[in-house]
Amino acid sequence: MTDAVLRLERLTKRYGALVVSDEVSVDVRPGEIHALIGPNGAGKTTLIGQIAGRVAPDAGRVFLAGEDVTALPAATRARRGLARTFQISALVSDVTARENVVLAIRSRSPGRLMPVPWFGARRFDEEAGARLTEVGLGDRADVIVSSLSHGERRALELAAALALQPKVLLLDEPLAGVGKDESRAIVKLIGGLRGRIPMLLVEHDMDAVFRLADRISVLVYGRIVATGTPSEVRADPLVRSAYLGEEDAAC
Amino acid sequence: QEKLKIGMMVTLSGPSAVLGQHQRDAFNLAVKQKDGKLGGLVADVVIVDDELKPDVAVQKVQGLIERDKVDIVTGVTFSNVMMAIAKPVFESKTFLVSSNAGPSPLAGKACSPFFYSASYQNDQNHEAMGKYAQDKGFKKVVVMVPNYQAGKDSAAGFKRHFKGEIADEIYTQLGQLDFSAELAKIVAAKPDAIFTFMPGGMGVNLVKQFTQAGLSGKIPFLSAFTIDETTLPATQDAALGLFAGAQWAPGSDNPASKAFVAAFEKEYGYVPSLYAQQAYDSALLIDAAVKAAGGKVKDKEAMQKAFRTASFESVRGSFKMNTNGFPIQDFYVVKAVKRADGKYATEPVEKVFTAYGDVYAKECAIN
Amino acid sequence: MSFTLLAVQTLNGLQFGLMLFLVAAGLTLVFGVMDFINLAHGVQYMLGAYLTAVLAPHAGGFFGALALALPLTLALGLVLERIVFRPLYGRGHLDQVLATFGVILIVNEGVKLAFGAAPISVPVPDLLSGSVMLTDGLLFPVYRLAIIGAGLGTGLLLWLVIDGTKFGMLVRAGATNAPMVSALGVDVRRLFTAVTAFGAMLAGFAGAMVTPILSVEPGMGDGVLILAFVVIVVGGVGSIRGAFLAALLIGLVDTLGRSFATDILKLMVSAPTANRVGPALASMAIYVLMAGVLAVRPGGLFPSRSAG
Amino acid sequence: MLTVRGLCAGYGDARVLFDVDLDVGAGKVTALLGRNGMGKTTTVRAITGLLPPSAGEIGFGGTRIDGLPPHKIAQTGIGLVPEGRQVFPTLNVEENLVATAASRFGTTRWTKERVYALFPRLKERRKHLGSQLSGGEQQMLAIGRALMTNPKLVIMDEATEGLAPLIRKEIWACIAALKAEGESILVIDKSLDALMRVADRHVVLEKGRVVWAGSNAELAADRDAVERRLHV
Amino acid sequence: MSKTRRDFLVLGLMLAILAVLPLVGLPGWVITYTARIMAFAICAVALDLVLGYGGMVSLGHAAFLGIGSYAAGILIAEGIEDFFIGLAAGAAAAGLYALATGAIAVRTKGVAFIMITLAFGQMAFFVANALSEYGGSDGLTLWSRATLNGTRALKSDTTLYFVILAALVASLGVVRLVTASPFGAVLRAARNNPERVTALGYDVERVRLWAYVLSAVLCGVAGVLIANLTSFVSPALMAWQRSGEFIVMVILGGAGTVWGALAGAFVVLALEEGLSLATQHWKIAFGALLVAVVLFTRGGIAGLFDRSAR
Ligand SMILES: Nc1ncnc2c1ncn2[C@@H]1O[C@H](COP(=O)(O)OP(=O)(O)OP(=O)(O)O)[C@@H](O)[C@H]1O
Ligand SMILES: Nc1ncnc2c1ncn2[C@@H]1O[C@H](COP(=O)(O)OP(=O)(O)OP(=O)(O)O)[C@@H](O)[C@H]1O
Ligand SMILES: [Mg+2]
Ligand SMILES: [Mg+2]
Repeated sequence: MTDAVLRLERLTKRYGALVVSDEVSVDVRPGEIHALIGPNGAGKTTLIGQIAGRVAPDAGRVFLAGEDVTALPAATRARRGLARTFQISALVSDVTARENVVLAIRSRSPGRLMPVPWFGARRFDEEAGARLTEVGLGDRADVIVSSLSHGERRALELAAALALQPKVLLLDEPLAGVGKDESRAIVKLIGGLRGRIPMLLVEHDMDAVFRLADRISVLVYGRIVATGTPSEVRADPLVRSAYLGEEDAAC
Repeated sequence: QEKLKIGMMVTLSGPSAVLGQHQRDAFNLAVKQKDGKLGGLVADVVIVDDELKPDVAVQKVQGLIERDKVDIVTGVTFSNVMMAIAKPVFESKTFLVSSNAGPSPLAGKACSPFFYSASYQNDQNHEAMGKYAQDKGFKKVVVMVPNYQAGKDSAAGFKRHFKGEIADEIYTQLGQLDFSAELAKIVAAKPDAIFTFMPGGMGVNLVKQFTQAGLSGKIPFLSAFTIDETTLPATQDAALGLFAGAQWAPGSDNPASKAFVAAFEKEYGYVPSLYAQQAYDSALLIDAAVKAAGGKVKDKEAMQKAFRTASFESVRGSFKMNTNGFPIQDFYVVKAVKRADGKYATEPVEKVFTAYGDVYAKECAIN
Repeated sequence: MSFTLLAVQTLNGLQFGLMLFLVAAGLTLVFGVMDFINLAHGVQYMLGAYLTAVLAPHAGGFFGALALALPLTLALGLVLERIVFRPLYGRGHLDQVLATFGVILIVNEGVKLAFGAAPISVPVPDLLSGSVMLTDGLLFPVYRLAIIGAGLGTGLLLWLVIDGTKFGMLVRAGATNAPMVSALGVDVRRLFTAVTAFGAMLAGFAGAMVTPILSVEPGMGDGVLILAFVVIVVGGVGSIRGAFLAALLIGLVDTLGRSFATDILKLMVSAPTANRVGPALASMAIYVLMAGVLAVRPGGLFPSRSAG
Repeated sequence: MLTVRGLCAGYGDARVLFDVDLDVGAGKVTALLGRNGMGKTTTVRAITGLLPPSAGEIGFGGTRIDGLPPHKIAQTGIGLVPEGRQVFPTLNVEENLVATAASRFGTTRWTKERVYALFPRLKERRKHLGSQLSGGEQQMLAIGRALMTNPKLVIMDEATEGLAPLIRKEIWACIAALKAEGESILVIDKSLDALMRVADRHVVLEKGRVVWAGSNAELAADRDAVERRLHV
Repeated sequence: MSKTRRDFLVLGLMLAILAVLPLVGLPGWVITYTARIMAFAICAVALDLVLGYGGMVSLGHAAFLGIGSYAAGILIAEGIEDFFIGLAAGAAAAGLYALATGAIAVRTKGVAFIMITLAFGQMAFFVANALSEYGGSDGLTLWSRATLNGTRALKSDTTLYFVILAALVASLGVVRLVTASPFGAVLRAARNNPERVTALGYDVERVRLWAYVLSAVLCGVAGVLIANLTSFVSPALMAWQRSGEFIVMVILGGAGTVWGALAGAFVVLALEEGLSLATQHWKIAFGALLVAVVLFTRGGIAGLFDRSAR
């Protein structure tokens, strides 16, 4: 257990009477892709928020590489190696896609807040271009984000997170809104990172989840109800009824 | 023909614009009555608005001096503006004839042979009220003034001659609108009288709220620059019977004053205030001085002498120039009344000081 | 500092707070709910006051003038909306600030041109004049009770309209995403016009209501505008309940500060020092309160409508 | 019901749509397909008036609607589930539903209750603000909101994005049910399988041009070719 | 010509005109008036750093100007007349006040930021009003200007003019440098989407705070210069209306542009002077102009320029 890169210990979060995280304990081991699935409103995004430092938990702790980061602000956690994507795209919309990625790359460098112009910029631009190509945005690098299509923005989210070269990657529905073909590319990209970057993957696209995940945890209304290998989880009757659904419902 | 160039700087914007308007109108009236001439020279009057911003005033006065090449700067509604422009005006050896502001430094340590006032020294009207309160035998008075320099000077001026107990000293915020809290405090202190200094809109609000709280007639209301013709049109009946200290009132009983008030009302349709009277007298003072100097306005020495000794028929009755350039004059307690024609005005009730000079003159080194 | 004085000052504070709320009400609607920074709110308030003061002698007194001033301020609001506001709904706050600031300059100076620089006012209407005896020797003017009533009434009305009606929902929805509202079949432009005009009328109403106690003069809306913004920000932008409570809180803090700060200081330091520091502190009280609230809760007391 | 002919549109100087033709028959479902950034959403924006078309004709129920302001277009009976949900963040769930609710053509088929029956989760969250909902809950709300305008034509731009598989199935079932009720639907989705089950016609966009259009049966026959269009 | 190249050309031209102005025999009041505008322009340029690039609309910048001028004024009143000491003191005092108050202010956003900066500005204003030793609300007349290396060189308006021009050029340079730097990129990105920038590992509040402090320091410098130029210091310099005027300058000129703030300062102050000479009711004309600029241009004067150049 101690070798987990990311470990959540009984994280609890309430919004009024609503318990969004109910003593959630999950861990992500080195190199593994750990998928988190569950119905809408189960608390997946809120959990990612608590890990990333955007939402303060009411109780419980977050460990990153064995170190308690519960009290650290979001920016510090990001610099310690926690990168995330947002379910609802949150990008700097008045600059180009490339600049969004450059901002991420520069965040790793000591000159990240230099108050004078920085002359290593070209290198960053090139690296950003490479990252964008990985997610299929190679030819869209110099388009202002606000004129990117929805799916393109989703892909850019991923590129920016990867550019941080994180220790752990938190992905909140990286495939939502992404076209089928692009999805396939991103699944391939994520799969290719297996073994290198451990990930917590939230996704409703079950094909992708079952293809990518090493382990799956199922979150239902704030509680982890099952954790296991994809085949274990797929076979779990509870998961089938609460999440995957069996027969067609009528409206 | 030689011209007399005069720059008139008054406050014409913001809530206090009405004070500047009275000064401007009265000055213009005087010039008009003298067929556009002062001291025999054609008077070219440039009017500028200081916006009640001292640094803007400095800029504008520099423009008056250097661009318009004025011989005399007159007007100046507020003391802080006066303090800001004094230095550049004096340094350029231009004469400064105040038609209102009379800050104490200019009367004392920082006095200048280029400065002459046709109004008063800031403390004096307050002193008059203090003396009056003392004479009337009030034992316990609450003083309420806005929390700025003129307010503090006012309180100090009042206390100079009033020896009774100051039950409370209330400093309100400049520009305050609502005085209910202060009025409640005053009622609780049960004073024999209150003394206040609330120029402009503050005074209007205070007077109305004082009367609405049912205090008018119960607690004598002594004031300075609060009840005058700039505020009476707004306070109307609410101010009736309240007192103020002044060197003049439209109801003053002397021929020059009566003529001035009549002409002013005919020209502008409203009753002149003491601000108007002071500006009018400023014009008369300039007229007399330039005449005495034989029209040689560039001869600074001659002009200084002329200002010092100039005699003219002041609307206020007695007027004599003190060594520091401020007047020696009489002060009255005045009261708001409704005139027969339905307009509101103040009229003298009682003379408090006769031929009174200010206390700072002795600190002034000119002689 | 007797107990009755404290009680009276509390009442005064509440009354002052309600007066602030009355002024802030229209701004809560246009800025808080609709997210349009309308600095011209202050001059609309001033216009309401001027119309009342100027019309009173001809319209049979205060109430007649009030009855005329309301539709007139509404109409002026419509004109202003048509010319200045409408093109700016979709634009950033900065443009709104600059344009409505321009409107302030024009109206302030225009009013001076039209009605002179001298303060004017209206006497308290007979119906509401006089005072009621609260405790021994302590009178509370009836008109102030009327202000309290007007403040409460306006608050209630706003709360009902904005939080309880479909109209209110649409306004709130339109403020955050106007294109979406129109894509769902609602004429957003007409909606906004109605809101800004109504906001102008509320401002005018506040201005009219204060004429019997405050002087009517050019620029009278400027300071009040700032106070209204303080109220809204302390309460939490967009929250009517917040604005209401913040107005009361500010009224109380300001009034109690003015009444007792110097006296309390006198217990600790010498009288001259207290006289010097006390009033400065009292004038800062509102700002200190605001800074304090925002330091602890950057979104105000009731940041209920966090957009985004 | 809806006929689009020669539609051209763009943002500023950038043309995005070129001569797009599209039909949705009464009581029929048409699917709009295409990769990311090919102009699907732009087509929707042009139809709903959010982006005035630069050329072309759009007819709905026999009248021309191009050039009308968005609210007029909506009032002719078009309900929109926009891309990216766009629920009103400062309104609670119930307010989101009723604020723009309308019943313009007599019968009120959709009520709050029916939406809640479709999405019980929304009922539980009734008093929560739009901004506090989870992504999937917001999606449900956006669908419910559009239905509450009781439209003749519903346009669903990626309506199943972010929904859990169970709910997604329900949505598809619901679309089928709506169709059975005589509702016309224009749907954009990336799941070709699901689309093939409900849609009557399919239109494929590529770089702003219609590159394939045909019936469900034609698609089944031509599936490989179309799928190739959808991939690079 | 690229837009940036053209912008710098415009800026260079403006500064060149300012540099030769005192040499062409203009009357003294024009020189001092221009010097005054330049001093205010420093503050406008500084405000643009936080407002235009950082998206923080500060309604308290006049306080920094005032603090700077009081620091200089009080030193002179106390007999410490050296210009550079005054400059350092003014910059430091304004910077420290910004550091202390900004730490709280940067946590808020939008109108709350406007109001909280107003609050801190007002606090400084009231404190200055209570400084009876230094004139209280009436202000403090400086009977002499600061000394430059022990000489009275600043007594000459022209010398002071060039000192102010140098400070203006320096401020423009500093703001340019900072906005072109990684720091500036983060500041701008945080204006658009602070959440994203935080997720990328940047401490948004700290970035904003330092921008705010830097801006205040520049304004403090402007205050020192104004104090010397007008030989007068008063709380009126810190009135919130003045902060509003700075905002108007920046937006009117074009927020977040190369020369917008500078142009805005000149247009606002020159119009105020020019229009007020023409008519007493100049504010109507000025107000109408503001409305027109907003309605008919995008991005202020600089924006107008862009469009006509296209
Ligand atoms: N700020 C908030 N205040 C109140 N309730 C909230 C808040 N944020 C989230 N919630 C509620 O918490 C629950 C969990 O939300 P969360 O976004 O974590 O769900 P999720 O698992 O990510 O769902 P989805 O798959 O739909 O994105 C939801 O019911 C949501 O309404
Ligand atoms: N607001 C905008 N300004 C400029 N260009 C835009 C804007 N919105 C979209 N575009 C461009 O128009 C093209 C079509 O975009 P559109 O959103 O219609 O694509 P889409 O087919 O809906 O894609 P997705 O599946 O990603 O939602 C894209 O190239 C996009 O970059
Ligand atoms: Mg989620
Ligand atoms: Mg799309």
